[in-house]
Amino acid sequence: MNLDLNPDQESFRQRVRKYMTEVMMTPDFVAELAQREFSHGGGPVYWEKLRQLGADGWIRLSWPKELGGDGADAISQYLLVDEAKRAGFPWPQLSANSIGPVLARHAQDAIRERLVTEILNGDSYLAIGYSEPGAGSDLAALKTRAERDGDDWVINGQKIWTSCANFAQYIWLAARTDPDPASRHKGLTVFLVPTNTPGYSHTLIETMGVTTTATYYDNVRIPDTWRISGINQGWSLITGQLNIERLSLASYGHVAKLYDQVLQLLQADAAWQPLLELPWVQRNLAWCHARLEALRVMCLQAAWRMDQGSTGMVEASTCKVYGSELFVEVCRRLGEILGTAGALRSGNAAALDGLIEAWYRKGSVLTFGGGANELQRTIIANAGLGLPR
Amino acid sequence: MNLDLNPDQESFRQRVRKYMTEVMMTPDFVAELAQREFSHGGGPVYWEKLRQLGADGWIRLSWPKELGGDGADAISQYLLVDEAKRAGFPWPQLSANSIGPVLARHAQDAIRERLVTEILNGDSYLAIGYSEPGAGSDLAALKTRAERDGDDWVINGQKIWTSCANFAQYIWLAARTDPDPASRHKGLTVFLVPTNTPGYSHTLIETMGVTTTATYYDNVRIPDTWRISGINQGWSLITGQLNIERLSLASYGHVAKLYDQVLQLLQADAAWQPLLELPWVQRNLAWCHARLEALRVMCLQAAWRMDQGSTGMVEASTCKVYGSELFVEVCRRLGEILGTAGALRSGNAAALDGLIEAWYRKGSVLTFGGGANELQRTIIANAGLGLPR
Amino acid sequence: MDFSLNDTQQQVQDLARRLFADFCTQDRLRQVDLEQDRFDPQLWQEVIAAGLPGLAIDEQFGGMGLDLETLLLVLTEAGRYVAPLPLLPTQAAGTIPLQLLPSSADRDKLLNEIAAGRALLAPALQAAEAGARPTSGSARHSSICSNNDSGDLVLDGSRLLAPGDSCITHLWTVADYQGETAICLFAADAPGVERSLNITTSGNAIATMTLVQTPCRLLTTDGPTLDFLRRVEWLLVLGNNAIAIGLCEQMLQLAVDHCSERVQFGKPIATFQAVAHRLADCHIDLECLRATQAQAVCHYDSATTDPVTIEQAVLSARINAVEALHRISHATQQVHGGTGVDRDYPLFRYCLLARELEMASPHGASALESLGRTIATVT
Amino acid sequence: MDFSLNDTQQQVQDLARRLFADFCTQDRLRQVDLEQDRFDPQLWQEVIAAGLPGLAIDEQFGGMGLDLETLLLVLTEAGRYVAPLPLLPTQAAGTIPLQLLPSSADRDKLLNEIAAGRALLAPALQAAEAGARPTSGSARHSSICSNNDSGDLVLDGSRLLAPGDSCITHLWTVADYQGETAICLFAADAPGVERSLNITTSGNAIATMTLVQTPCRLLTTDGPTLDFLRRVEWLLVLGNNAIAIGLCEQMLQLAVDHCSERVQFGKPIATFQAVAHRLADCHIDLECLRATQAQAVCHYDSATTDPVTIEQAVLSARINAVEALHRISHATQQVHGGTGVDRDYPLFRYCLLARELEMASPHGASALESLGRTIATVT
Repeated sequence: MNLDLNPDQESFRQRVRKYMTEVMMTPDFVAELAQREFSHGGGPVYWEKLRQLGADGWIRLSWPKELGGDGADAISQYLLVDEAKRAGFPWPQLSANSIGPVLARHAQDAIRERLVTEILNGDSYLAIGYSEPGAGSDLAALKTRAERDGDDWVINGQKIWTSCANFAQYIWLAARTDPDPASRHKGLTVFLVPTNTPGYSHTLIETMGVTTTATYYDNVRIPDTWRISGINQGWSLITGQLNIERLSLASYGHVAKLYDQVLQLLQADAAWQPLLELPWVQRNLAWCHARLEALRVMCLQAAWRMDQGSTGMVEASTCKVYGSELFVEVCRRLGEILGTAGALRSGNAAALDGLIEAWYRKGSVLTFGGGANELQRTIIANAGLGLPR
Repeated sequence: MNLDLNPDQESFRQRVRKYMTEVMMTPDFVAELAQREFSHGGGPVYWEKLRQLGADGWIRLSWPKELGGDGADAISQYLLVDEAKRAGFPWPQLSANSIGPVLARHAQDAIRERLVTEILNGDSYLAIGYSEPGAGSDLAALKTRAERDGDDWVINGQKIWTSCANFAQYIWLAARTDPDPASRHKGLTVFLVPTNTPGYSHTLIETMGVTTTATYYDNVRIPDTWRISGINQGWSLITGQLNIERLSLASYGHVAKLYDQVLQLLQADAAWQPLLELPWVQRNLAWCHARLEALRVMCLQAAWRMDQGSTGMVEASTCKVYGSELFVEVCRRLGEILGTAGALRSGNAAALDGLIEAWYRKGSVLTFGGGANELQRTIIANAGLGLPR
Repeated sequence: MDFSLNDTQQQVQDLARRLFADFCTQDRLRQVDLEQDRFDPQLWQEVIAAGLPGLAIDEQFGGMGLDLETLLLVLTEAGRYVAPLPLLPTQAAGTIPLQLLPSSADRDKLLNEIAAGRALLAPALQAAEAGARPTSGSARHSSICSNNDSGDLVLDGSRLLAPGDSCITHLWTVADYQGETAICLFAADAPGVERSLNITTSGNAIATMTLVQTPCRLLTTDGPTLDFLRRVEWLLVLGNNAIAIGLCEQMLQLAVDHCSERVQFGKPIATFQAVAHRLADCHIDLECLRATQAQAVCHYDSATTDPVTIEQAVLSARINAVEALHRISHATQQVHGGTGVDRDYPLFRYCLLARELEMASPHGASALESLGRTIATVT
Repeated sequence: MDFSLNDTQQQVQDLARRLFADFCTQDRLRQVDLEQDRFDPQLWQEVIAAGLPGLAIDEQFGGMGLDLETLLLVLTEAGRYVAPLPLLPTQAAGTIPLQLLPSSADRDKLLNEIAAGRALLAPALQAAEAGARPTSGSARHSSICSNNDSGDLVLDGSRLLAPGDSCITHLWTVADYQGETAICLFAADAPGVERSLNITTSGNAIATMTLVQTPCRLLTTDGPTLDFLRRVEWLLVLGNNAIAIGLCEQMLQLAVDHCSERVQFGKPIATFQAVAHRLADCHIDLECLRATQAQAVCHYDSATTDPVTIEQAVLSARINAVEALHRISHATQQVHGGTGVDRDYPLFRYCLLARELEMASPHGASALESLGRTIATVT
């Protein structure tokens, strides 16, 4: 075994890190991201950065060559996203990597080229409309309906937790096209809905940490050319995409960043240095270090296995459960070290400008977002361990 | 609120502690219990002690007065058993307290007085025959059959994990009397089987920690007078008894004893004292202390609530889950303190004569014995929190 | 042994529960969320009208003369309804400690004012950098009390932390006075008080303060000051735990209700073992907190318990409280899914306050260290 | 980056797996359980016949010259079959460290003997009272090596701990020799060796030893002795972890098989969420162990990794190993119910050895402390 990145991989990682910190995370963008309404993107600087990201070839990096990409391997793609997240850049994962290549493969000729170009150029963002008020983990229970009307589809319903819909140009939507299917999993179809279509609207949902949206479809009419999956054939596209999304949710960089910054504060700031002598502080740090090391290697290994031809499904579920629950426990132990000063949202006494406080609030969705950990454990048990269902 | 024992309770506890350490745990008995085959009782000294326990009135203490007992309250009974366990005395819980009063209430006149007298005098021990190779948590799946033959019942089948059957005079047996019941819970009947009945036999099961038995019923014929429950009416007796048993499984004393002995070693033995300076040793002790305190108060509170008229079912399940899992974690943290010397079974380097090593092996059954913790959590969720089934 | 509440305690509990239930509706809490600090003046007037500020103040000063155990019932109800009032610093670290100090004209007058709802006292203590326990160790002497040119007592100090709610009228602090450790009292709006506001994760306001020649009064210059400060630490933990009980009970209740109603895969999610068992674990965590807190409060209120026993009981309760806050908060969010973090649903306020209480001093890791030290030094 | 085994490694792994599978049947293990120590002489002869004792010994001494990573694959397979052989002390703390010492006639001869299966070397190190790390700190100089009246080197020491298996022919220890720290070699049956046997929870034999004027040879009196002892600690941890991986994989496999077959309430118990999810957690714990162990072994085998990085990687792997051993052992017992502790079913041997490895030095609590110290001191 050899767990070191090879020289090419290491220099790639350094190049990404430099690009992300110097080219992407410029002061004007950092300032924009600090505004609540633009914290996920969508501000004017965001769109500039996204277009530059596209122009510089980062979005296409891991897309297959036949779809217009550079065909980079899973490890490169993992390093790219991990470094982007560590830098604090809102990497367009859902749009560019989860959906993008799937769309390029399945979209009808009439819209494919235009959309692929928009995505690869960083001109467009696609949000995912799966969850509904009555269907979270249980996607087979979706109720939003699409009905055929001549060459068009007319969509009615409501989606919830549609992240980034407030600035997306398109919604990647799962809708029911057979109201009485033999199996609940059948009868779903995937569409792309331009957000400027009449009848479409969204409202913001303010949460503890992030802002998300609910989206509404009131007689939204789109031509059949915007249908992505076969009619009633959406299920495999939906679940396949969720698998791809999972590994990115568990990535190491943005958890390790919290640890690194707290450790740096303790080492470099005279006011904090005495804490580093305390046994409980050392123990909290050691716990984080040892457990983060496991996450780091597991994520790289998952990417490596994908490059070896594995689907990576069980690996991704493993990293997702472990990484998301580790996030909670790392935030706890780092929070203890920072104490009262670490639980301040703002003010001159807030440690690290409220970094840990903010991530405590943002990160608590990780254990149920992107496929609740209960579902991931079931995947591990059945697909990983071979237990009967 | 007042969490102190009142003066009467406190002096009762002191009296029990003195009795257990001085009268019961005499050197000859301690030596007998150290032998593997007699570690649960059943040796000659054991029977002497059990008869003295009966003669001194301890077995009858909490039995209702109308059944020949002293009618002591739940707190007194809890203190009695807790102190007995802390002293290392193999308290005859199943026989004397779990089954005894139930038997006194339900047995037929023909055998009742004789059996009650035997139990209260400490002349007899009753083992419980519920589990079967194919039915552990799922008691409704029992297959051992009792068939009516004139005035007799003929029993055929096998039981497993029948603790203490190797020295019990009777098996309190659940058998199927309706082979094709409408509901699986119906069709069970409780019998008492004298272990000297022809066709009865047992074999020892050696486990990691304790010795238990499998019992076999090969055309065991007993008169109908040895039937305890109504025909096909055994279910409520079976489950009712399990509730009573539960609180005793989680008692505080025998877990706290491990902590107390390790702490005493660290404080009093010059070779061990330096460890007490180490932060991780202090932390391990603190963790045990804080979590054991919770168990101590929760057990007392459960007994107090029973005296206030509660069934104590949810409280007992709570204490059972918490206490048994705490046991595992306390053994871990104390084991860490003793290190290699604490993982020795015997030899001149074994710390505390192998106390923690032995209890690690014995105690690992607590989380699934006496009603697996999975079932207890379901009881807490449904009966305690009111969640739908 | 008696685990029940007496009649007075039940009445106080009922009163507080009704009051908070009426005035901590979702609509009102949403209004308060828009303010800079989590303080509801109208609710506070109701609390005054009910006589609660004087609950634990001696009858001679116009209070009700009830004990700590009864006062903590009110804090538990405040937790159950995430009531936007600074009860923890003003009661557990203000009113109760004030009565531990020797009687004086200043002290007695302030107690009268507090009981009448016209004053609110809280501590302003040195924040050791990095959020370490604010009242312990070297931090004690870093403020100076002296006589100024006119002979009046004045205070100088920096890096003090105090609750930042605008309703607080008085603050006490520890200062060096002519080589003695003194407890000093000053008005929140006194000259020379410079404040900078920080907002906590739950929306509470905490002020960092600098005092320059701030007029003050001496409450005590000698006597059991170390013991006093230790008692304040205990009181803060016990008050924190009392609120934690209310928070945890209500988080669990919200989760029970949600999981009983929310249907996925054709049945209520409470019927999935993973969900039901996780909530059962919350129940167990809560019982551990309740049990150890009850023991600690009984020890605190007992005249005969020795300080080491109280210290160990208080730290044990704190350790169980930290576990309960952390685990119940995350578990109940988990079973809610997105609803649990939605600011239109009540749970998020509980989780934010739970995090804040979890991270308050002494948190889990340092409480374990402190308890371990007491165990190792007692023989 | 490459997470795969090379061809040689796969062959070694296959060889070891076949060998242990054939000779660690339940029947044979039951026989060994009746012996005083967990050692199977016939199995040992097979291991010799397969050339495994010389696996990591240089070819010039008759070995196969393979690296630590490959050797650890054998230990993992030994764990998978709870093979009754003292591979951990003799390989990780015997053969491998011996090669770290400077070449000498004594050393080279012993390596030849070991590779040929005619000798087995293990350490006999001072047991700090209370099971603290046997090779660290003040314990190092408590044995004395001196020249006796005839001018021969002899050893005196007490409270040494060593594997008690009868198959071990040679022991090494640390002693003071004329003010220098020396590594000394002596024969297990040499004059003046007094042994008292202890039996561990899994049935292994550990001897407490006293040495009185025991003839010995010097392996080294200077050079990087401290570094040598630190490497022995690392090797013990890496060897322990390698066995832990085999144990944990097999415990999980036993549980998967059992839960897939065992029917309760009309269906396999694996279909209950509480069971399936607990086993999923075991899988995650195991992946954490595998990942951090792979990293630590790579760092150890790398010529360029600095000692602090190795130390942190080794401790991180140990911390994850301890978690995996503890949690997987208890979880797999739990889902088995009574079967899990029955001595007629294989699981109990795994759980006992898992407990023993979990409690070996450095265990979880002290490994966290050591790792924390390295983090705090690196800048």
